[in-house]
Amino acid sequence: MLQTLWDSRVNCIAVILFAVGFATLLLHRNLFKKILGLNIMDTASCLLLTSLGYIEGRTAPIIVDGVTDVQRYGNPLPAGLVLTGIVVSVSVTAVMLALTVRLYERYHTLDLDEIYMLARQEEGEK
Amino acid sequence: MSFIANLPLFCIVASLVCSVISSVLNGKLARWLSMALSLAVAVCSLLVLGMVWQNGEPLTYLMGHFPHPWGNEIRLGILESFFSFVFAAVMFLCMQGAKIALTQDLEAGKRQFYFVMTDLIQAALLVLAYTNDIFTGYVFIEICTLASCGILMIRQTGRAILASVRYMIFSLIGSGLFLLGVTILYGITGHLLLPSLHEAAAELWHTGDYRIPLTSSICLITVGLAIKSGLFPFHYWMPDTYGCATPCSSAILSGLVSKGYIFFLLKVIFSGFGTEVFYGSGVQNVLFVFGICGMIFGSIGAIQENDIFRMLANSSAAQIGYVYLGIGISPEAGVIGALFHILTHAVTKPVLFLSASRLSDTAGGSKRFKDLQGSGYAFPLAGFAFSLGALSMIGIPMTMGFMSKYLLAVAGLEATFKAVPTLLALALSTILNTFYFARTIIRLYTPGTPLSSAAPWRAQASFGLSAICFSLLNLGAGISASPLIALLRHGLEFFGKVG
Amino acid sequence: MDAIELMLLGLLLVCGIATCLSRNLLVSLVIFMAYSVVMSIVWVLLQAPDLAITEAAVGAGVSSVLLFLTLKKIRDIRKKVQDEKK
Amino acid sequence: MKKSEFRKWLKSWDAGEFDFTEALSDRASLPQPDGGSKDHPWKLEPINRLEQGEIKSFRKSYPFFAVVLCCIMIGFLLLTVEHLPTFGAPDAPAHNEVMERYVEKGMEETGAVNVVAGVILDYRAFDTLGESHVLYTAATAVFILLLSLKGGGEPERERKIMQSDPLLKSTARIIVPLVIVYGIYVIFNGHLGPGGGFSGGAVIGGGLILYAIAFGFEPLDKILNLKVYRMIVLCALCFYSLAKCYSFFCGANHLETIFSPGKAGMIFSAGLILPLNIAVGIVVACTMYGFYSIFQRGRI
Repeated sequence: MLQTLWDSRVNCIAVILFAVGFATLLLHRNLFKKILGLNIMDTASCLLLTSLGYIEGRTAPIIVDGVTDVQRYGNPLPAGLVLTGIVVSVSVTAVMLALTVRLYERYHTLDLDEIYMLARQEEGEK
Repeated sequence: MSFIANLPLFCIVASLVCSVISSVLNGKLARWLSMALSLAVAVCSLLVLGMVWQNGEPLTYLMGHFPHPWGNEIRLGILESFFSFVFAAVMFLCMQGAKIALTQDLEAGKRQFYFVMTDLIQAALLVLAYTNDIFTGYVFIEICTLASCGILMIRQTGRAILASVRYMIFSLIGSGLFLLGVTILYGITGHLLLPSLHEAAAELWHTGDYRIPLTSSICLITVGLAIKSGLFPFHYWMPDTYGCATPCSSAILSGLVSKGYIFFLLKVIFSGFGTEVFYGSGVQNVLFVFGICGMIFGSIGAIQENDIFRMLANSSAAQIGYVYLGIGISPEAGVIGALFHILTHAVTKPVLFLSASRLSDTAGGSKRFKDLQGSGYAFPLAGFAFSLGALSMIGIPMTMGFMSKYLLAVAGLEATFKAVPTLLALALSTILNTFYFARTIIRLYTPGTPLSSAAPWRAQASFGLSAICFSLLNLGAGISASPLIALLRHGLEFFGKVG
Repeated sequence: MDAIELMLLGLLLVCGIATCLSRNLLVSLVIFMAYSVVMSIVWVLLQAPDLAITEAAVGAGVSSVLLFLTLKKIRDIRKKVQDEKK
Repeated sequence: MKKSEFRKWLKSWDAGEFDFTEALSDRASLPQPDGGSKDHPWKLEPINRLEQGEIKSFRKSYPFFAVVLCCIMIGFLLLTVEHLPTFGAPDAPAHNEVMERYVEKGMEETGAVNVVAGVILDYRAFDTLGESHVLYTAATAVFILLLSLKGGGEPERERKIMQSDPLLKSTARIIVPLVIVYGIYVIFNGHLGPGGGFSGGAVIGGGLILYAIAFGFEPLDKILNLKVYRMIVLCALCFYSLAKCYSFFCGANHLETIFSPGKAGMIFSAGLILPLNIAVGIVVACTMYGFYSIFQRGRI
């Protein structure tokens, strides 16, 4: 088993990073850290996707000298998907950051538990 | 190929283009554009439905020059076109009914952005209904998430922003898991288009290769979409979110967006994995258990609330539980029950949210039950619409809610081991539903002193039109449900077929 | 090649975990930028130059600038509040 | 800078980790930003003591939960990875007839030398149509949150940016043109080599941001204000959607398009790919700069 894992070590690193990012996104109470965790999670799944498209000893899928031999190039599809994934990740990050700024303006803290308590307190006073 | 087959493509592109154009219009024009768009999409979907029904078989429409497994394509089937019709029609009625509330709640210079977001949601729902490609689904799920977040936070109170942060976090966890699932699935099958995936997954299942990755990718995709639609352990964002958003957003989110995700999940199950693989993997049992938990805990949460919007939100969590219960029971009868319940909820929940907002307006904007006392008299139409919706959620005969519970119960009886838990859960949750909805209705019609008098005539008219439409739909489909069930059954046969 | 790959993968893992564990926000942001750069180099090794360019421009560039701006904005707000308190 | 000073400086960036009780009691004297609840200063109600206790006990158990969850996830995913096809194996299921067709016929069918560009802008163009609208959605959401309608902004701060470091200014004077030219090259070369609309647009956006950091917003405001930004995005995205709609329509109805793949390897070849790349590049560049500007000062 360890041998198999060692052979596909890029995949292993990718899933470990995914789990780290996932745990940070779900459990860290600081909003900024959550956003970093989210980014790590997204890039990790992108890394897994890229490594699934990699073929040992072949070059990037850019046709050189008109040679269209399959044996020479890697898989182009995962790269295309990952490009989309990166765009999605940066868009989501921007929105989350904008939300963070607004929340900080309002409650002066980044701690989600604390913000939640403050919001409840505020509502109770109304 | 008849010209009608091109309509879904035109609808999708028109929604995207309208969303872009709306950003330079003013608020009023943008609203007209958005409503016209929804209406046009609804009409087009009906035409497509008619065409597919006549043809008698689903049609694949190439998005580009290349068929599957190479290029994107969309699939026009009965369920696809019918649900996109329902989504568009409900969207139209939501915006029609919440006309006044929207004008009040939106900041003057940013009003058009709201309609940019609704147009994008419209586009995303259309694509989720029609697409035949799992990765396209992912992209439009993200559009849907961001746009839903946009319509949530447009009110910009501290509470609304906090709620949208929580919504975003749960949604992003969901889409992260979904993307990982798609990645693993691609790694073991090499396909992304549902028809090719179907063949590859069936083959892998029979040979037994890659059993663990296949199962885990099914788990990840299902769990990701379940989180996004708010299944039980992940429903905590719901009360907050629906409680403080503008009512139109709550209606769209609970009635349409979460249903769009569930519909896409069903699509992936039926035309992607295939029912044999999905129901062989055992994931449906997990959905079944969490569905039951959702039904019961959602209702208990609703009983504890003393804010009408939060109560409705908790009730939404319970209704999502019903849908997943149906999916968990069996691929035929259970899923028909689930689909019918999606329709029920899409027709009922928006009108509950809208009429609750009208009622709370007559009580001076307060959402507490004790302030709402007697508001049913101040705005009789809203009181009537709310009561009818509530009765439908309880499951009184002659309403859609009754039919969906009946279908779920019948489906449960057919399944050997799941019969007793299904019936018990249905009974218990009906009792709980009755408790909190009856309490609310009694509160509404207890004589009291509402703060302000009846709403202006225009507000009544725009709300009244949509409330009457929703109520008629609800009663009509409840009284003569058999054509609708026949349509769903016929559509479901189509669903698994490779076109 | 193998040694470089191992080194980069190790660095990636260390950076990823350190981003999530470090206590100071600025520090974790800087580590995150390093993580993005390493990731783009890994993608060059995996024969995906398109992704490498994009990740370098987006992950290490624009994304990090936005994250950094957020921190700056937060610091400004805090300073303003503290001044008003005095 | 002394070590302790550096520590202090670093600490000033940290907004997350401070003592909970202290922060709450601090807040009692803070003025409220929206003025709405001025009559109700923040205070610790006795009821909230209980919640506070709950949160504190959760905080103690938090690292434990995080580690356990992380380990479960890692175990589950490593088990999956162990059964996935080995890394780099040429006979993995992902390398099937789909990939063969892309590589063998891609250049002929789409006219793009860079197969990835051919895949995302021709074979799977519908995804990419969605992708560009994801960015647009995000930009609109950021507008909703941070766009200040009063205009104005903070002139004092902007002037401070104007007096930025001379070193930065002279470096930027050299680097910015290079960055922008490189971005344009990446966009125009998208179908011939690595790159494309998105990456090139992000590079140009980065260049614009660098320019704004060094020389302030004023010079850029004349060229790229909110009105211009909206028109650019409107035109580019509408062009994108309509062009793709036309191409999908022709494809599905088996009609000939007016865009031919052309001679592979030339700049003006590959049919729609180059114009689409340019449209995406413009949108992305403007949006990235727009994000920066709106985060920095609340307007474009």
